[in-house]
Amino acid sequence: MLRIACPWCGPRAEIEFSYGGEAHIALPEAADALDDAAWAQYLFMRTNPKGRHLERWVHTHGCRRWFNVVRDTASERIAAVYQPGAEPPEDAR
Amino acid sequence: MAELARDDRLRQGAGISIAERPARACIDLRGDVTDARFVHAVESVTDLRPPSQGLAAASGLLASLLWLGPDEWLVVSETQASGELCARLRQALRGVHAAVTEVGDARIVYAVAGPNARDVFAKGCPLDLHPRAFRPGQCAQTLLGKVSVLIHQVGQDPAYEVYVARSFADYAWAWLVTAAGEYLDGSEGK
Amino acid sequence: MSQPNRTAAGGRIDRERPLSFRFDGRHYVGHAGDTLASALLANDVHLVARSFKYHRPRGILSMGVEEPNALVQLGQGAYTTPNMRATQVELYQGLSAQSQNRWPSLSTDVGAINDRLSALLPAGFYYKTFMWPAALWMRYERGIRRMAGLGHAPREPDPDRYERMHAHCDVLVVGAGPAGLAAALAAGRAGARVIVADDQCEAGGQLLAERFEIAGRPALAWVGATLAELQALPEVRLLRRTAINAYYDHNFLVGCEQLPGERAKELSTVPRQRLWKIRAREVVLATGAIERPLVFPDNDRPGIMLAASVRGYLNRYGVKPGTRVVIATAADDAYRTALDLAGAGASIVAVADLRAQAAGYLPQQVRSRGIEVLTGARIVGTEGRMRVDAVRVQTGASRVRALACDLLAMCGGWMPSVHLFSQSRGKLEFDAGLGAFVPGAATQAVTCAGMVRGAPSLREALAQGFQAGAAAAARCGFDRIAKIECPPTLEPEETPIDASCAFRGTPGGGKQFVDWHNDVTVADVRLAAREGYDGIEHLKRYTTAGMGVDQGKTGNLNALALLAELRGVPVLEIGTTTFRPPYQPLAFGAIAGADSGALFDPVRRTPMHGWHERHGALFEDVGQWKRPWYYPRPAESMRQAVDRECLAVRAALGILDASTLGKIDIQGPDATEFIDRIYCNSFRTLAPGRCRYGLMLRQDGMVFDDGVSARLSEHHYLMSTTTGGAARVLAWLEEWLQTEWPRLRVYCTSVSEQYAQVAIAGPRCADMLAPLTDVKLDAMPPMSVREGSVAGIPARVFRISFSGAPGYEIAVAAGRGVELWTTLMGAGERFGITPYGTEAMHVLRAEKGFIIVGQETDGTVTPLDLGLDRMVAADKFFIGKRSLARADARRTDRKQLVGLLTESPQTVLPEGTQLILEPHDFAAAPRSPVAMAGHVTSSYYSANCGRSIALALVKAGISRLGETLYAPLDGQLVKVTLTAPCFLDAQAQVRRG
Amino acid sequence: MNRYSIFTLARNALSHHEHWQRAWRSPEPQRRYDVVIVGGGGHGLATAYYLAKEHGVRSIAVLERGLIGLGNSGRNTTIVRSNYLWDESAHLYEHSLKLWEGLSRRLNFNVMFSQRGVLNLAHNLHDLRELRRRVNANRLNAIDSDILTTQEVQRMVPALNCAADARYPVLGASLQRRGGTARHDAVVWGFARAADALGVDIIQNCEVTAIRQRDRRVTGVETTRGSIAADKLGVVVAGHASVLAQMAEIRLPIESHPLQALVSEPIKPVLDTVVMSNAVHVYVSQSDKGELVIGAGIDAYNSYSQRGSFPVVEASVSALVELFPSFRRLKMLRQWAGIVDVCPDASPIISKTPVRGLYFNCGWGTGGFKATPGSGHVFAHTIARDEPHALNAAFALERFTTGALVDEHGAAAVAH
Ligand SMILES: Cc1cc2nc3c(=O)[nH]c(=O)nc-3n(C[C@H](O)[C@H](O)[C@H](O)COP(=O)(O)OP(=O)(O)OC[C@H]3O[C@@H](n4cnc5c(N)ncnc54)[C@H](O)[C@@H]3O)c2cc1C
Ligand SMILES: NC(=O)c1ccc[n+]([C@@H]2O[C@H](COP(=O)([O-])OP(=O)(O)OC[C@H]3O[C@@H](n4cnc5c(N)ncnc54)[C@H](O)[C@@H]3O)[C@@H](O)[C@H]2O)c1
Ligand SMILES: Cc1cc2nc3c(=O)[nH]c(=O)nc-3n(C[C@H](O)[C@H](O)[C@H](O)COP(=O)(O)O)c2cc1C
Ligand SMILES: [Zn+2]
Repeated sequence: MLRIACPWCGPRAEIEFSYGGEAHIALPEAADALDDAAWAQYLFMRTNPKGRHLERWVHTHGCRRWFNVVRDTASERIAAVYQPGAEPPEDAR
Repeated sequence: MAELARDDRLRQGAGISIAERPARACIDLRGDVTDARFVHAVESVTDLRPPSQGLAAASGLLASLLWLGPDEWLVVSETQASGELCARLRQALRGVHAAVTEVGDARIVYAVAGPNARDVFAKGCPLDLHPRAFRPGQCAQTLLGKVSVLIHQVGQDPAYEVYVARSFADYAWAWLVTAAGEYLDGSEGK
Repeated sequence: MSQPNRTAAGGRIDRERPLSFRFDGRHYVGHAGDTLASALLANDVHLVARSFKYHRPRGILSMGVEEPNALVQLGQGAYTTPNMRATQVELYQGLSAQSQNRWPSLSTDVGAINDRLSALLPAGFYYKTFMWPAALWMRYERGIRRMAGLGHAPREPDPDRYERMHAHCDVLVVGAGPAGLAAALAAGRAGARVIVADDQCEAGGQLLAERFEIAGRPALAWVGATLAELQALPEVRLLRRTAINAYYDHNFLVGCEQLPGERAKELSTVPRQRLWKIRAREVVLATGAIERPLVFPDNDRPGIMLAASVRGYLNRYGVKPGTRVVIATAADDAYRTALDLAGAGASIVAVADLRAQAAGYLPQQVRSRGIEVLTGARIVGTEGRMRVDAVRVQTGASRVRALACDLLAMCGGWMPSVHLFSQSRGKLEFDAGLGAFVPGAATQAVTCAGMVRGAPSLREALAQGFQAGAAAAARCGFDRIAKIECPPTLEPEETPIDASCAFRGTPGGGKQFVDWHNDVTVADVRLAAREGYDGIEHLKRYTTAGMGVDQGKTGNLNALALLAELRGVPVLEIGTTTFRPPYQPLAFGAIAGADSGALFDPVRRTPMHGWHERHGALFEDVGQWKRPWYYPRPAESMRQAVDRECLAVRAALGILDASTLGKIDIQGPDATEFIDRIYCNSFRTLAPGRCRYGLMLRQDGMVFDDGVSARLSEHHYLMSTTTGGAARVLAWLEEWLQTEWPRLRVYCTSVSEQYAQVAIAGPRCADMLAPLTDVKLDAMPPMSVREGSVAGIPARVFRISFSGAPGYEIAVAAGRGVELWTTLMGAGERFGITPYGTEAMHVLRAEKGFIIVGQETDGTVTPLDLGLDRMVAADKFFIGKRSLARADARRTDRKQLVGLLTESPQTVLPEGTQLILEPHDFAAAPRSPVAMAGHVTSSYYSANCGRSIALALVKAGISRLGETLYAPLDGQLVKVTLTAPCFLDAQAQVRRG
Repeated sequence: MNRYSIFTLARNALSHHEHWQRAWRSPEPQRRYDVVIVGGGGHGLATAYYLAKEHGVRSIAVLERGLIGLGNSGRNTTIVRSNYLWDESAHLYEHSLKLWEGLSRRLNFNVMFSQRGVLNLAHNLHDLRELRRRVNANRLNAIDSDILTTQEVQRMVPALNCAADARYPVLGASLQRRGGTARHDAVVWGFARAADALGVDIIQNCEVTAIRQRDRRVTGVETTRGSIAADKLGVVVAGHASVLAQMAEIRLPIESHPLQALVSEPIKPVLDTVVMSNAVHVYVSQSDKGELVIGAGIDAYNSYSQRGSFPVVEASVSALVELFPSFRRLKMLRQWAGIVDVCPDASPIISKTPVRGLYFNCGWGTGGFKATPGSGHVFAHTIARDEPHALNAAFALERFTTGALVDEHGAAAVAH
């Protein structure tokens, strides 16, 4: 079971959180102008890397805040947590 | 069924006691702690500054402010009428981007205390409640069994108050009583 | 009763407390402190089991968790438990156990025919046979299944209790042998929060089995003193009988504590087992080692045991498992067994040392007692049907000697218990000296100490323990450690073992077992290698070596060493199979804990639940909620009750508990903007005090939730959601707000549980409500909301209706829900007020063609498919909008919502019925696919319509109104006509809400 | 190739089984092949087999990073059924089920396909409605499917708790009698041996590290055993699909998650049928060796670590003992995970790609074992003809652009 450091509540057990998929997939500004293929990229296509993954979590059973996590999908090591909208911290790149 | 049972069963064993607390005013308060107007308004009504740190609670004569999130608190009062407190907060917060929402009927509060209280929580709460990690006056939202709860440590002994959503209260009560089972036969806690 | 193999004195059993027990129906007596295995051996019972495949007679091989043979069915009735290791079952008064996998009896077992037929049953034989004739396979298989398996599952529900505990500590020490105790002491003294877990009933580990000394006194005195000190430290928790079974990521470990419940069933509050879920900052593994067996022909007879276990039975339990003993060894350690046994009066026939030389201190000691030591000696066979009675030994090329004996003790050296370390993702290294795997680089915060690292001596075990414990505590910030002196020990030097002797076996002869549990032999390994299953994982899966109940604890290393030799590569290159949890089999009950029955999943009830119950409601599960389904009167059928409820609503007055709907308070200057992005229809045109039905889509354009939302004031909304969607929708709103639109100034708060909500519907509802409320009902247009009081209770009154009948919904604080409900019931009495449940609610809304998310929709339905085009705003952004422009969403032959009328008004189609376009003769062509045109989503008898009605999703349905389709029903075809999805007052179509 | 039968077994017994040949060769990789299949799981090997058998392709290699069959093919709960909701899936899985029915004899390897029936339990009215919808659809698609009452379920599965007051009462079930289980390893080995006999090179310990292409056309692969040229490349690597896609500069709508499973200790027969419950989320059968094989849920987060998190096991085991209260005293023997490739619509991708000569077969997620022969069969067709078989036309990558998804989440029970 992972131990995730909520930026607000501190380290908590995985079961208090929900996973929100890959981070930094912003809603396209002018969605209507995108062609179907570009829209499909936004909707469905994911990096799904083996290794360092930037992803979103929400502290469902805690403060209900969303935040981003840098996690290695092969080792499960968490390198950093950071705020939504922010860039991942330098040392976790 | 369990509605009644909850009132009847003040469980008193050597290691643990569990009881339902009378309804109290609970207000969900949202706002921006970096906005001095917000802080001031809340202070003017409650005499308390909304804590900005996770796990923190502020308690005064009128009310307590339990931290729920970086922009969310539970204002709790056993002495003030909920509607009145709400109105005063809304009044004070006029013109400030904030939200004051009555949620007292949405919560049931249980008091859990005694030397085995931590053992009981440990059966379904992943939080570390050891005195080195969690102290009187602190509060945290977490899981108890399969439901979200807010745990507030109110005493050293230790004593806690557990806030649970109304429709999950029967479950939480049954859960607590079951978990406490082995400590109710008079045996001492560890 | 006599215990022939019990020594006169010694051991840690309580000779004052005899315990009687039964095995296979026979009565025996043992002592408190015995295990079932030691008590059986005390009574000279060696034959305890039949093997898995060949049904060979088997005895007790070992003394602990690694035992592959001595598995028994323990207890009776609801308490019976299969596959219990006799070596771990603590004896209790009245214990009753049975041998397994034999028929009719342990000594006469018909299944033993397999041993005779074994030439036909090599590894993987079933892949090569049983294919002809095809029809017989299922019959063969039934036979195979009957042969397989070991013990029996209980037939009754388990009456025992189980508990689970979360625990947190700075340092978790696994194993309470000398290394573990030393680690715990060092960390505990430093002030760290320590948990020490050991799977045995007593701390001490290997010391319990030995006659070692520490600081000039018996080692167990040191153990006692250490335990006393640990127990006095407030932050140290000692868990006995607790196997740590799993080591997951982020230093999360799971263990299982066996509570002495077997003996105290009457105490129903005492759980049988307690699962420990431990989050440790640092872990010290001091899990010791397992003795390695030797491979030679017929190495599995009862009376062939691991040498250290033999010594353990003697020293710990006061049991001498044999009187004439041959010892076969590749290591010095077995000479201790020879010395201890000889000291206890057994006769040591010979020590057969596989090594060319045995010149160390211990062999010297043995020789000096006049015991014959053969070096370079191979075991080439054993004799004895139900128990070994002779061992055939060959030294070099000399003649084979048969040594008569009643016990053969073997030792192939030690295999460190690296299971948990490997589970932690630690790398293993191969220690050539030990001939076994040892921990290498760690990837989590874990260190190893003692035999698990291959530390050969007690001195090193202690030193490593102290060091590991102190260092772990220091890393947690507890570095003010009083200097710890490692107590001195006196130990002889040992000469190196020759691990290569252990696995090689002897060409020819009988079966040479590598894996006792799954009956895997050297020949099986060779066959697998020959057929190309020569990677370790293929070897395992082809031969099943290591897949048994012992998970290869005794056998795996020999199997892979053998494979390495066959392939001519180093053992390290072969690698191990993956170590997986659990370290010891773990009861499902312990994993589930107390989460059963009512605690399996919360049941949610509305504030008025008690009233519904008292008034005869039957309930429907909707998510976790119990909702009144219908309220049958005595002798009423479901249909009659629902008809009555439906008629009452349209004719007079009905009342429904609507409390379960989700309610979200949304406020802030940007609330309107936000809601407009969430719903596909527009809300900015909604005036304060008014309500609107809203539809929410996912980003892929599919309907996600719906509900009526009220604009309470300029910047304040109350959104309602479906019952099942309440939490999901709030999470959805927060997700968008926090991650995509953090600049929108909006706060969302769940008030679902704050309010009890009651719907009243029917032509008389205003008549009833008006006198009770200060809200001016006449001044309330449809789809509006007012604050006021009802029956003296502060309330919000909505003029909305989900039934199409005139209606109001009234929300009051949840604590006053019952008061509101009963007042309304009283006031409504003269109007014939009728409580109705979800079934009637469904019928009523279907009469008007209102959808239910999750019933008319299934995640593949767009608003256009539902004919709700008008709700899809063209002039704004909303979530899911772009997806509606995709090619597939615009297909004209998509499934669309329509109404259905059956030819006969009495026929009610079952929901889920599929529809076809043309009549089809199923009897004539039962096996050919028939194209489907759609399916029935909702279907009821409508008393108000006087006929059955149904909603369906039908391909291109909207353009097909008036056409006829067919519903295959129990071999018949029912004709149905497509209509618009509204069956009542279609002209006076009330907008939903 | 040695033929396998009771007679050859008996003959070899006389010579102490010293004369069995390797089940498949262990060839050195050649420099080029007509078709290279990446991934030596059941699907990859079946693809190679059908390419050789039905499309006459002569030069085929299967490249496997480790040993064959140790991916999801070797770690799944082996449930085989075809009772899917939508026509597209129903036809594909039924095609596969039909191939299962003769597979042992065709491969001359007993894959122990056991049609012991698959039950899907319904615990509430919504379940029942969806179950009926699916059963009706199955029947019209000529797939055997029945609805059982609670009493009938109880009779079939005596150990199941069918009490009316259970937290999740059993209100009924659907039953596909032709469904069942097969021996996971045997399927892999059977296809490997049969493909090898047709000349397919199965190359183990050969990891593909790069995909070579020129002008958006495949030319070959780089591997840990050197570079290998190929005209066509079929990628069938399940959980690693995105990793391989990245090598070809393609993005897929796939996320990789751990899916956990566990087995009990072996016991005498107690459960004859496969029992699945969507609502409480667990599925269980008893293998021919006697252990209960139990499927858990996926971990919510992406991971390639082939282990999952304990809470998932807790949830599934709680559900298991809630359904079978007499199983509490039985013990978990082993627990593991596989990396499943989950598609947004819970349906597979069997498709050409923007790179010519490059084909992907993935997205089977938690339920592709049952499709092994069928998937291989249609994928071989797709590769050989450079166009999809009628049965996999709907499963092309384009569906994510057009929106024509085949959503098997909502109504098709647990996707296994
Ligand atoms: C726990 C669990 C339970 C399941 N239960 C069921 C069930 O009951 N019924 C059902 O139908 N399905 C089930 N499934 C799903 C099923 O197992 C899979 O869908 C199916 O086995 C996939 O087969 P495959 O051949 O595509 O993949 P795999 O067997 O995973 O084969 C892919 C192969 O590709 C190899 N590979 C990866 N990268 C490379 C590379 N770079 N170079 C070379 N080779 C590479 C891998 O090593 C692997 O051997 C389950 C899955 C799991 C994990
Ligand atoms: N000379 C030799 O070859 C030799 C051989 C064996 C033992 N020894 C002696 O044995 C001792 C080794 O000490 P040690 O402390 O390393 O090991 P140990 O065997 O004394 O202690 C290990 C303890 O850990 C327990 N354990 C193992 N796995 C566990 C798990 N997963 N969960 C809970 N408990 C678990 C065991 O039951 C045991 O009680 C020394 O005294 C050493 O001299 C020497
Ligand atoms: C259907 C099935 C049955 C299994 N039965 C057993 C078993 O009886 N004993 C065992 O040790 N493992 C059993 N396993 C698990 C394997 O040992 C192994 O854990 C699994 O294939 C995953 O491989 P890994 O653990 O090497 O990663 C079984 C696996 C499957 C798929
Ligand atoms: Zn938090």
